[in-house]
Amino acid sequence: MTNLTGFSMPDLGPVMPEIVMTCLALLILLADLVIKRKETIAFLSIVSVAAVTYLLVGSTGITFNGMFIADNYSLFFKLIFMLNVVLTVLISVKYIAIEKVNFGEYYSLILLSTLGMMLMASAGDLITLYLGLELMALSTYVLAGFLRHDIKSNEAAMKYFLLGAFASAFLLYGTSLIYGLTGTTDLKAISSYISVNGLSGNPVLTLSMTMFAVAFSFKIAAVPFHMWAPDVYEGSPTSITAFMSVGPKAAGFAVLGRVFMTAFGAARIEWTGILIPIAILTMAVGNIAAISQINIKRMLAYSSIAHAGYVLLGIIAGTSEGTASVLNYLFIYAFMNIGAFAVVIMLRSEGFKGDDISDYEGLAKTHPLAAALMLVFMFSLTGIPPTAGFMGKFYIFMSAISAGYTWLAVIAVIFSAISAYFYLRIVMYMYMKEPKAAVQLSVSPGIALALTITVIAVLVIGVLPSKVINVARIAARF
Amino acid sequence: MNLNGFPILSTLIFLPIAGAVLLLLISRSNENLIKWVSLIVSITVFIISIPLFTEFNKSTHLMQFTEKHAWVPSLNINYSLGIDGISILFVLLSTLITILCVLISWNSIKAKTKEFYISILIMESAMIGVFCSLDFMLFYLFWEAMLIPMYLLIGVWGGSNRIYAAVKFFLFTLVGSLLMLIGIIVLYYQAGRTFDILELMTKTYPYQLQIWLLWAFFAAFAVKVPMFPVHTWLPDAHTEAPTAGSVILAAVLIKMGAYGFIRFSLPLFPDASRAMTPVMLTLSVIAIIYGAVICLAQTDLKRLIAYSSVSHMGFVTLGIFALNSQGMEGGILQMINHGVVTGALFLSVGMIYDRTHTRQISDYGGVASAMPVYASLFMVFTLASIGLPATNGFIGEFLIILGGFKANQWAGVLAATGVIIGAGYMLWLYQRVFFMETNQKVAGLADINLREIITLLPMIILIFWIGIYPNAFLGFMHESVKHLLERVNSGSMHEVGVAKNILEIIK
Amino acid sequence: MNNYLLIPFLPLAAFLINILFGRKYLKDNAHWVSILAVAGSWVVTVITLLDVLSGKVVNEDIYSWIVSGEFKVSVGFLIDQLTAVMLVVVTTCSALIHIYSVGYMQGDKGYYRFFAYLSLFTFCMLMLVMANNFLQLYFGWEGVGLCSYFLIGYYFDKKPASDAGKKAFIVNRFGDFGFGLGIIMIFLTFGTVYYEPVFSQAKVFAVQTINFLGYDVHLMTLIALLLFCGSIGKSAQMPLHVWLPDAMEGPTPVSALIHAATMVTAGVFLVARCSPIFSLSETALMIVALTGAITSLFAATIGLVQNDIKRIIAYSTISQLGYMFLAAGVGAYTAGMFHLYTHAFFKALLFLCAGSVMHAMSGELDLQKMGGLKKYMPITYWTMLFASLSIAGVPGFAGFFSKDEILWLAYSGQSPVGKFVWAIGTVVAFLTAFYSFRLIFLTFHGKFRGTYEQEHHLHESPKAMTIPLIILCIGAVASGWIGIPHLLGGGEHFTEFLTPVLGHPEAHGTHAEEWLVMAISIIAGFSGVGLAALFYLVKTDIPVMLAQKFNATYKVLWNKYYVDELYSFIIVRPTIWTAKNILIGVTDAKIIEAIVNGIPKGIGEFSRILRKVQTGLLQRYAAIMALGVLIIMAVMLLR
Amino acid sequence: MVPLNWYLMLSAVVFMIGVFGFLTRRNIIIMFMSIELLLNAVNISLVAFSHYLQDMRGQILAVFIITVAAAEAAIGLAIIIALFRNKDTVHADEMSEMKG
Repeated sequence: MTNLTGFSMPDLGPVMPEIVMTCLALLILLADLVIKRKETIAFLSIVSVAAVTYLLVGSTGITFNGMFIADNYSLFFKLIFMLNVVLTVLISVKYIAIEKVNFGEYYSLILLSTLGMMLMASAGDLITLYLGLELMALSTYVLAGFLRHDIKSNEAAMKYFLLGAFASAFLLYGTSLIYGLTGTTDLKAISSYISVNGLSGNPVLTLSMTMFAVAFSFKIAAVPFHMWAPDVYEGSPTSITAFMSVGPKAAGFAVLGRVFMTAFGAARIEWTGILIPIAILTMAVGNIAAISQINIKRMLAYSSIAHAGYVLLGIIAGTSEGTASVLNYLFIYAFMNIGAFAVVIMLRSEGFKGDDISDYEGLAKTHPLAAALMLVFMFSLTGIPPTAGFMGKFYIFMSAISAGYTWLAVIAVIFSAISAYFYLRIVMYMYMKEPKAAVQLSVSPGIALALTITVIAVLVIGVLPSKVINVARIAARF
Repeated sequence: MNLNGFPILSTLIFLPIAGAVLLLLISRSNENLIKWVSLIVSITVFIISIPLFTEFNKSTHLMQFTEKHAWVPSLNINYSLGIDGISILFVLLSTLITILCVLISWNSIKAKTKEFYISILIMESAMIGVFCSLDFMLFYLFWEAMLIPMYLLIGVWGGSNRIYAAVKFFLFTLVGSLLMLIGIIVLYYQAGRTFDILELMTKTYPYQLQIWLLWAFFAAFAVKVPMFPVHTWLPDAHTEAPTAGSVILAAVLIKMGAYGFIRFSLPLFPDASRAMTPVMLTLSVIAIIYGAVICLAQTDLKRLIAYSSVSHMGFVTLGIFALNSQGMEGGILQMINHGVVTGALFLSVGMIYDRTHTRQISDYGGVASAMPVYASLFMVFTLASIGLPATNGFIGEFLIILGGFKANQWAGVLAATGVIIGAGYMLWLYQRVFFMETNQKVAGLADINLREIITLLPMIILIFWIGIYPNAFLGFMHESVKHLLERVNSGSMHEVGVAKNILEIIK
Repeated sequence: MNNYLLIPFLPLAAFLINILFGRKYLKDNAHWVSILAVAGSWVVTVITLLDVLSGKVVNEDIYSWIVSGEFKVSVGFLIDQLTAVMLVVVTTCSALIHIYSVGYMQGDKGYYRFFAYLSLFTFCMLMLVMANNFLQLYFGWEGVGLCSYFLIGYYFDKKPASDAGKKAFIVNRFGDFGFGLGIIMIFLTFGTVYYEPVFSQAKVFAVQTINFLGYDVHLMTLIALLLFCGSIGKSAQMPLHVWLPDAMEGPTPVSALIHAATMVTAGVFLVARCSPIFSLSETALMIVALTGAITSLFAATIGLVQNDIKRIIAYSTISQLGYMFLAAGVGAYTAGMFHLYTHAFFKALLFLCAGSVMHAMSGELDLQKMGGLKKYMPITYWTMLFASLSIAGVPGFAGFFSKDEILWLAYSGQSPVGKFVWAIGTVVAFLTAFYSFRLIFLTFHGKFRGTYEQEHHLHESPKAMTIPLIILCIGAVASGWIGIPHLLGGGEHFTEFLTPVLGHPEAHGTHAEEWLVMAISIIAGFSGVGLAALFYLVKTDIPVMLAQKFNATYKVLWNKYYVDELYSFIIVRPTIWTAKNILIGVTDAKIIEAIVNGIPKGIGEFSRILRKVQTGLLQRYAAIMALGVLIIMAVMLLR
Repeated sequence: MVPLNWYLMLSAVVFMIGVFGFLTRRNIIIMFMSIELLLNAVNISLVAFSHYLQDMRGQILAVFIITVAAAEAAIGLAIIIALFRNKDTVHADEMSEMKG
C-alpha cells in the first residue's frame, strides 16, 4: 500500500454530466425489461437528456489533470449533441415501430454514442480522445446495423465497422508517433513542446499530423475518406442516418478543432496545407456526385459530405473567428439536416420505402405542408438567404476571407451554386410534377414536434442569427 | 425617419409577408377569399407607399425615411433602410405592379392558387426590400430571397417547358449573386468591417481591387439586367412564366440589376467603372442591336417581347455607363418606362393568351376587328415601346441617346439605330396580330372586360403622365444623380490628391 | 393674347372626344366635332395672321417639359411670318378636306375613327409648325408620322394597306434617326434646343470643324445635313421616297391632306425654319438643291408611264417637293415657301378630284378603264382642269408664279449649281405639264373604256364633295396672285411678308434674262400640254408604239427603277436572314446556349463517372483511403 | 538493451502487414484479424516509447487499446454473424448491394 495517501479523488464536478449520462443510459437499458410501451422509453430518454443538459450548463473546469476539459467550446458541442439526440429520438419513435425493430436498446445505444461524443468534445488528452471516439464509433456501428433482417443494414454496419476500425488504427499510429516525439499525450503539453523545440519542419511531426488528419477526415467523411458514407447512410435506418450525419460529424470537427488548434497550433501552415486539398476535394465530390443520385438518402449523404467541405473552410481559417463560424455552421446544419431526414422518414410507411427521389413527385399536391417543409430545408441546405443555411455559409465565407483565403471562398461559392441544382431537383419533383401514386404519410406526435422545432429554428436563425453567432464567438475562445 | 416616427419602409416590407401568413391560415378551398385578401393587402401596401411619393424631399440627395436597428451586432450588420431619388420610383413601381399581377391572375390561375398568391406577396416584400436596404447584407438577403418565389412562379404555374426555364433562371442568377457575396465580404474587410453602404461609399479602394470587385458585382448585376452574353435565360423565363410571373420579371426583377449598377458598382468603384465604361458601352450597344434584330425573327409572342426587353435594357445600361447626368437620368427613367411598358405588354399578352391559349404569332391575325378596345390599348403600349414622343419611351430613349452620344459618339449613333429596328419589329408584330384578315383561331373573341381594363388603366395613365410631364419623375433624381456623378467622377481627383502629397513628401 | 393656344388644342379636344365617345355615342355624326374644331382653329389662324401682319411675333413657353441636368426644354409656341403661312395652309386644307371626307367616307364602318385620326393629325401638324424649339418640332414630326401610319393603314383588314402604313412609319423612322442626331448635335454645340438662341449664335460657329465618328467635318454642314435627313424622310425625297406611292392605299382625303398639302411639306418647312444654319454651309445647300432636282426629275419620269390615277399624282407631289427643295437649295427659301403655299391648294384639289372620280367609278383607279367622263362630271372636270393648268405653270395660274419664281431665282442666284439645277427644273416643268394633261385627257376626254354597269353608275359627286373642290379651285388659281413678281407689276407681297424670317433672295440677273427665263418656262409648259394632247387625243397609237420601241426604258420606269426591290434586297431581307440564321441559329443557339447548357451537362457527365468509382466494394474503399494517406504523406514530406 | 529503432521498425513492419492483409484478403474474418494486427503494431510502438521515455502513459494507452480491441472484436463478430445469417457468405466482394 505504498503512498496510497498521495491518491486524491479528482474533482468530478466537470465530469458530472457524463457520469449521469452513463447511469441513465444503463437505467434505460434496464427499464426496457420492465416497461412494455416503447414510447415511454423514448420519453424517458428525452427526460434523461434534459437532465444532463441541465447539469451541463453549470459544470465547467478541467479535471483528471488536464485529460478532461469542460470549457465553453465543449459545452457548445455538447449542446449540439443533446439537440441531436432529442431530435433523433423524436423522429424515430414511430419509425422503428414501422421497421419492426422496436427495442429499448436502440435508445440506450443512442445515449451511449452521445456519451462518446461528449467525451471527445472535452478530450484534453489523446487517450480520452481515443476512448470517446471508440465508444461513439462502436455504438454507432451497432446502430447502423440495427435492422437485423435487412441485408443493406448489415452491409452498412460491416463497411462502417471495418473502415472505422481501419481509420482509428491510423489515429492510434499517429498518437504513438506524437507520443514518441513529444513524450506526452496531453494536447497543451504537446503544443508547448512543439513551440519550445521549434519542430515545425520535423518529418515525424508532419507524419503524425497526416495520420490525425486521415482519422478525423474519415470521421467527418471528407474526401478521399468519404467512400463509406453514401453506402452507410443509405443502408442504415433513416433515423440513425440522421443521427450519424450530425452527431459523429460534429464530434469529428470538435476533435479536429481541438487537436489542430491547440496541439499543432504552431505548425498551422503545414496542416492547413493538408486540409485545403481535402476541403476542395470534399466540396467537389460531395456536390458533383450528388447530382446524379436517384436515392434521396444517398443524395443527402453526398450533401452532408459537401457540407463537411464548407465547414473545413472554417477550420482552415485557423482564427478564433473561424472556429466560431464552424460552431455556428454545425449548429445550423444539425437543424436543417435532421429536418430533411424527418421528412424522408415521414414518407416511409407500411410497404412504401419512400427512398427514391421519384417518390416525391407531386408531393406538393398530395401533402402541401410536408412539401413546404422540405422546400424550406432544401433551400436552407442550398444556402438561400431567408434560411439559416445561408447565415451559416455566409459566416464561414467571412472567416475564410478574413484569413486571406478569398480564392478558396470563390471555389466554395461555385460548388454551392452547383449544389443548388440537386436540391432544386427535389423541389422541382415535389412542386412541378404530377403525383404518381397516392403517398401515405406516417405522422406521429414525435415527428411533428421535431419538424416544428427544426423548421422554426431554420427560419428564425435565418432571420435573426445574432444570438447563435454571439454564443459561437464566446465558445470559440479556448 | 419623418412622418412622425412611423416606420413606413418596414411596414411596406413586412405587410405583404403578414398578408402571406394570413393566406396560410385561409383554407385552400375558398379561392375567392384568398384572391380578395391578397388584393386588399397589395392595395393597402400601395396606399401606404403613396406618402413616399408625396412627402419626398427632392432638394437633398441624402437618404430619406431611414430606419436603423442592430441586426447582428457582433459582425456589425444592421437592419438599415432608406430611399433616395434613385430608389423611390422603383418602390412605387413594385407596389403598383403587384396589384396588377393579382388582378391579371384572377381567373387565369386555377391550380394551387393559395401558394401562387403567397409567392407573389413574398415577391413583393423581397422586391421592396432590395430597393430600400442600405446594408449590404440586408440587400443580399432580399436579393437572393426573391429567387425562391420566382423559381416557384415559373416552375409551378409556367408553360410546357417550365422546369428547364425555372432551373436556368435560378442557376444563372444564383451563380452571379454568389460571386457578389464574395465581393461584399471582401469589401467588408477592406472598409474596416462595415456593411453600411453609405459608409462604404466614402472610402476609396486600391485600383486593382476595384477592378476585381467591379467584375464580381458585374457577374451578379449583368445576369439580372440581362446584358448581352448572359441574357439567354430571359426569353425562356418569360415565355414559360405565367402572366403575373413574366410581368413581375419584366417590370421589376430586371431593374434590380441596373439598380445594382447605379447603387453599388458606380459609387463604390469609381475609377474601375470609369476604366470599364468602354467595355460596358460596347456590351450595351451589342445588346440593343442584337436584341432588336433577333426580335425580327421571333415567332413566339412572349419571346419577342422578352428579347425586346433585352434591347431596352441595353439602352438603360448605355445610359448608366454614359456617366453624365442626361444619360443617367434617362437610364433611370427608362427603367421605370420599361417596367411600365413591358409590364403592360405582358399583361395584354396574358389577356389574349387566356382566350386563345396559343403564343404563336402565326395563329393570330385581324384581332383588331374582334377586339377594338384591346387593339387600341395594345397600340398605345406598342407606341410607348417604340419611343414615340408624348409617351414615356421617348423621354427615356432621347435622354439616353443624348447622354450616350456625349459619352461616345459611336455608341450614341449605333444605339439610335436600335430605335429604327425597334419600330420595325413592334409594328410588324402589331400588324401580324391585329391587322390583316381575321384568323379562324381568333375569330369570335370577346373584347376585354372591365377588370382587365382596370388592370391596364394605371399603365396608360403612367405612359402619358411621364410622356407629357416627365419632370414629376425626373425631379426626384436630380440631386441623387448629381451626387452620384460627383462621386464617380471625383474618384480620380482623389487619387491625384494622394499622388500630390506623395510628391511633396519626396520633394 | 394667347388665344392662339386654341389653334392646336381644339383639334386635340376633337380627337379625344371622338376616340373616347366615338364608338358608342357619336358614330355617324362624329364629323361635326372635328369640323367645328378645325373651323375654330381656322378662324383663330386668320386672327393670328392679322396680328402677324401687323408685325406682332409671339414666342412663349407654356410649361417646362423635360429638365435633366443642363438639358432644359419646354412646350413653347413661336408665331412668326413663316408659322403664319404654314398655319393658313394647314388649317385651310384641313378644314376643306374634313368637309370633303363627310361625303367621301359616308357609311364607312370606322367613321368616328377616321375623323379622330384627322383631328389628331391636324393637332400634331399644328404643334410641329408652331414649335419654338427643336424637340417640340420633333414631337410634332413623329406625331404626324404616326397619324399617317394610322390613316394609311385605315383599311387595316387589307394586307397592302397595313403594309403601306408600316412601311411609311419605318422609312420615316430612318429619316428621324438622322434628325434626332441633328438635334443632339445642336444641343451639344449650342447648349440649348430653342430656335431663337440657336439661330442667333449660329454665326459664331460658322467656321468651326468637329470630329464626328473619326472624320473632321465642318460643324454647320454636319448639323444641316443631319436635319436634312429628317426632311428627306418626311418629304419623300430620294432615297427615302419609296413610302409615298404606297401611301395611296389610304383613303383619298388622307392622301390629299397628308401626302399632298401638309405633312410632306414639313421637310421644306424644316429647311426654311433652319435657314440660318443651312445658309452658313455651302455644301449643305448644294446637296439640298441637287437632291431636290434629281428627285423631281426622277419622280417626273416615273409619273409618265403610271396608269393608276392616284400614283401619278403621288409622283407629281414628290416631283413638286423636289422643286421646293431645289428653291431652298439655291437660297430662295421664300420662293420655296411660296411654291409650297400654292402647291398645297392645287395638289389637294387634284387628289380630291381623283377621289371624286374614283367615287363615281366605284373604286376604279386605272386610267385605261376610264375616258370621256367630261360630260358626266362637269364640276370635277373643270376643277381638275384648272388644277392641272396651275401645276403645268400656265401663266395667270398660281403654279406659274411660284414655279417661275423658283426657276428665275435658281438661274440668277449665285449658288454654283444654280444654272444646272435651273436646266433640270425646266425639263421637269415640261414633264409635269405632259403627265398632268395625259391624266386629264385619258380620264375626261375620248370614249369610255370601262365596264357597262360602271358607265351606268357614273354621276357627279354630292354637294359635300364638290363645294370644297370649288373653294380649292379658287385657291389654286388665286393663291398665286399675292406673289406676282415685280417684272409683271406685282407687289411680291408674299416674299415681302416672309423676308423678316427668311431674308430676301438676291437675284443678279437683268430684266432681260428674267423675261427670257419666264419665256422658256412658259414654252416648256405649253409644249408639255401640246405633246400630251397630240399623244392622247389626236394620234392615240403613238404612246403604244413608243412603249414597244423603248420597251426596256418603259419597263424600268414602270417598275419605279426597281427601287423597292433594291431596298428589300439590301436591307430588309438580309436583316431578317441574319436574325433567323446567325443570331438565333449561331450566336444564341450555338455559342451562348452551348456554354450555358454545356457546363451542367459536363458536370452531370462527371457526376456519372464519380458514381462509377463508388462500386460498393469494401476493399476498394480501403484502397482509396490508403492511397489518400500515401498521397498526403508524399505531398507533405516532399514539400 | 534493444535500441528503440528496432522496436519502431518491428511495429512499422507489423503495421504494413496488417494494412496489406486488410486490403487484399477477401474473407471478412481475415480482414478483421488484420485490423487486430494493426492495433497490436501500435501497441508495440507505444510500449517501446513508454519504456524509452520512462513514462507510464504509453503503457496505459496500450492497455486501453487492448480493452477497446476486445470490445471491437465482440461487436465485429456480432455484425459478421448477422451478415452471415442473411447472406450466408463472408466474402467481402459479395457485400456490394449498395453502389453508385
